[in-house]
Amino acid sequence: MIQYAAILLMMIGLYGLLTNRNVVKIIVSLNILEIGLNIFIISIGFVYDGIAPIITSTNNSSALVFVDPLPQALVLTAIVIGVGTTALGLAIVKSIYAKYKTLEIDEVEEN
Amino acid sequence: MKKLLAFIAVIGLGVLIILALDTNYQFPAFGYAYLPDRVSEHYITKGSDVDIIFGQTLNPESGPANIVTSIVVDYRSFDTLGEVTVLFISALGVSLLLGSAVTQKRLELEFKPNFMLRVGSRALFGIIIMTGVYVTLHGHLTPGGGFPGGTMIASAMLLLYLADDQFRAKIKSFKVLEGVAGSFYVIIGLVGLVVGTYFLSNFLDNGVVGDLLSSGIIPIVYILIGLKVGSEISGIIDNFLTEEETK
Amino acid sequence: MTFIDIVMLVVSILLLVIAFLAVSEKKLIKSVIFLSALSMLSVVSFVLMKAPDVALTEAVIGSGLVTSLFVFTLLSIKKEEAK
Amino acid sequence: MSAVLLIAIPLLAAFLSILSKKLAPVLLLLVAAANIILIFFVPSGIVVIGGFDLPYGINLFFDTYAKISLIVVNALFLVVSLLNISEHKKMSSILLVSLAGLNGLLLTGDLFNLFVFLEVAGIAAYLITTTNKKPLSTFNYLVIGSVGSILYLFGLMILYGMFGTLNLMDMVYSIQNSSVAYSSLLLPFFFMFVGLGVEAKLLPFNAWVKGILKHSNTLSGPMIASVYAATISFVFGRLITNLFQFEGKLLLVVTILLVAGVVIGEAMAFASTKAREILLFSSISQACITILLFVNGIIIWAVYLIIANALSKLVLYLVVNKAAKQTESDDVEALQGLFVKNILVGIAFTVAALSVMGLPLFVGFVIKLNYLTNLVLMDQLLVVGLILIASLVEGIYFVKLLVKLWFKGDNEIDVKFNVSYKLVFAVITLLIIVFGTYTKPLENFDNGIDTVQDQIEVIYHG
Repeated sequence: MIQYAAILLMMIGLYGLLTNRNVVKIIVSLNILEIGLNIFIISIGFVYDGIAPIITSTNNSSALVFVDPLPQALVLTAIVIGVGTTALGLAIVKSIYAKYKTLEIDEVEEN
Repeated sequence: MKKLLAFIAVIGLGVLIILALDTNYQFPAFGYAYLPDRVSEHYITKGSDVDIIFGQTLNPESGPANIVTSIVVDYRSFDTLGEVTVLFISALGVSLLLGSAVTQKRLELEFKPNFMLRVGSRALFGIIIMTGVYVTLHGHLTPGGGFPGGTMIASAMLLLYLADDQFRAKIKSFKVLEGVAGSFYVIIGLVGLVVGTYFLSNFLDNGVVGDLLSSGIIPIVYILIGLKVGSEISGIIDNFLTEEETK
Repeated sequence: MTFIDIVMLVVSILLLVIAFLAVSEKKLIKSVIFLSALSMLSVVSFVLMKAPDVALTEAVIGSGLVTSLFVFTLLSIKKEEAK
Repeated sequence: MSAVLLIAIPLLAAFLSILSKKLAPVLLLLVAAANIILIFFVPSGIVVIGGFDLPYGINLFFDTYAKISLIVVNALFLVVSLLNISEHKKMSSILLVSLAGLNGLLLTGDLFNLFVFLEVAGIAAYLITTTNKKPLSTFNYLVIGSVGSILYLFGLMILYGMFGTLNLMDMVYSIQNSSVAYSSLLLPFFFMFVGLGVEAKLLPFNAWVKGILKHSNTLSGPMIASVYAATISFVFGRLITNLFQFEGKLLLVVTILLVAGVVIGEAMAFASTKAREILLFSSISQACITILLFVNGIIIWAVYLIIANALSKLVLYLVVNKAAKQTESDDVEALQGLFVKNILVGIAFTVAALSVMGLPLFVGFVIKLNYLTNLVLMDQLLVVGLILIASLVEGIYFVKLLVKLWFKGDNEIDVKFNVSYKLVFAVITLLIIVFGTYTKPLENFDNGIDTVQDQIEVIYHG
């Protein structure tokens, strides 16, 4: 269920990238694409009736059925990388505005 | 019209991907991942034939009770080093783009922070920092770890920035902290290379699964990551909330 | 269909609706707020899929930090506009 | 000496370099030089990280292919940073990180780790292009580059769902030994190919290239067009040779796309009147030829082509960007007569251009002759014909460009080149001519330089 939604979410992000001409909205679309990908990755490792991959005092043995921990570890990395790109993108947006006084790509001419 | 076409095209692509994944019998259906076919099985059993029991198993292959942490900081620690580097270089880039002017002053907020916000933020500051430290320190036992913990510490800074529009943290000392914490991460890796023959290998005892003082170097690495992420994100926030001084 | 399936279905539909609103909204600040809501909803879906680590990280970093960076950017651009 | 030091030392230096602004440039040059020496002392084989064997932990893989690529990339990197460091002291930390990222890309044996290093190197590249002072083109690069790596990760994750591993060798082994239908592999391979294709400047994913290289300076131009292009081509080659399998219709589609890239690139270069545009379109078509050779399994000549191109592009971009900076225009008309007063520079530029065109006496000719013969032996006559036509077009516009630059125009231009530039030009010119006439050393290697398959045999069959 959520897997299909994740793929469609990625596609909506792609749609936003294709149709928007405003730099801030392009970064918003990029973030939607990233969120969709993250949900998709987690959904690959989901197991019905699985428990969260943490051994605690109540779920105290590695013999229980866990969901796949590896995709979760990968998504942690992907989220942090996404934040790095977004922060840098927004900094570039600020410098675009400082130079051209607009956020619309079509109003900027860089030749 | 152009938008409608694009919309139809991307939704068509999405449906195509969904159909392709559905007919792909090798790709597991949602909710039916079969772990014994994947490398993850090794991470859960920690490579041992005997079950790992919370509070009992001594010195397993990888110490943390939180299996995600054991992947992030032990099995795939090299990825995490790369991840730290990405955040490091982004923070560096943001300061290069936004904070390169010699004199920076605070961006004036449009609202004046009222009494409640100022007092409340001071009260909350300690609590948020404490939560951040807790999350960082218990990364190998409970959900969390250096990345969310460090961001929480930075968000306490953010609160101070919002409550007082003259406030500026000492960014210079943050830079030092960032550089030192990052260097120590690599140095720990190099010590592993010398002591344990593998880069980033866990050269301390793993202890009992579930103890606070367990998992060898993992809590140390997570504290370093927490400090580094906290100072980097504070630096990014400072850069976004300051502007060039105009005379 | 079990209870968890129904919850997942609702979350999925909400995710798609909010994502569409975020890309098609004309006002930038509203678009950013929709993105923040989307990120919060993705946290719900991570919890449903038994990923507490990811949920915590996304809640703090994705939803909190990214939204505030967007808002600060828009704030400083708005100030510059007013000049 | 462990291969991991090639990544760890630049990273450590990068973290330390923000503590002292004065020491940072020195640290950069020291580390870059030390890395080149270090490469020769690294034993080949798998380097395990963290003490967990493949496929559970991350591993690096060092063989002849990795060695050649590392030497080339590190040497070019050192030259480019040496020439620019006095002007761009602020970029020292970023350059250190990008060196670590590039080495990581070339060494890593783990597909997710490859994604991480792609982002490290990518973000460093976006920051290097901020020196162009054209924020919108940097923004485009950032967005398209991020989408590329997201698509790569998407494809990789589908593969993980299917085979349950992230390690390159384990993945190759699982794919070879599974009964999975070829059609189910198309989707993940497509996304990974597109994701890497964005960075490798393949058609139709190269919308970012124009804005970046058109406004490049002596740092960003050679860095992106020479160092980064070589790295991405090497990485792409590794994956094409071992992981991706092109068969039947897919092979046809990929070949058509790549040949179209070659032809369109040359046609666009022909139509352009700006020196830097000519060079950037030419490098797009060269990138397509390289990937085409990898797809056809002609590994060794693809590697030589990457090296020869990287060397020539380094000279061409350095000359044009330096001149464009002083004359504030890169119109061919404005640069007319550039070499009248700089004969040595002119000779270096001419040799590099003629080598890219593939004229006899220069190394480009030997490479072109060999890969074309290989393609003919594989009955790819149509492809050979189209490449020859494209080369003809390339020849025409390069000769036109050279004639303009050698003969005096209406206005005098006087561009000063430092001694360090001239030294680099002289060395590269010598290399191109020596290897163009004395081809014996090139025959020391063959397609067997990539040993991933042998290593898989060793691991899984004793």
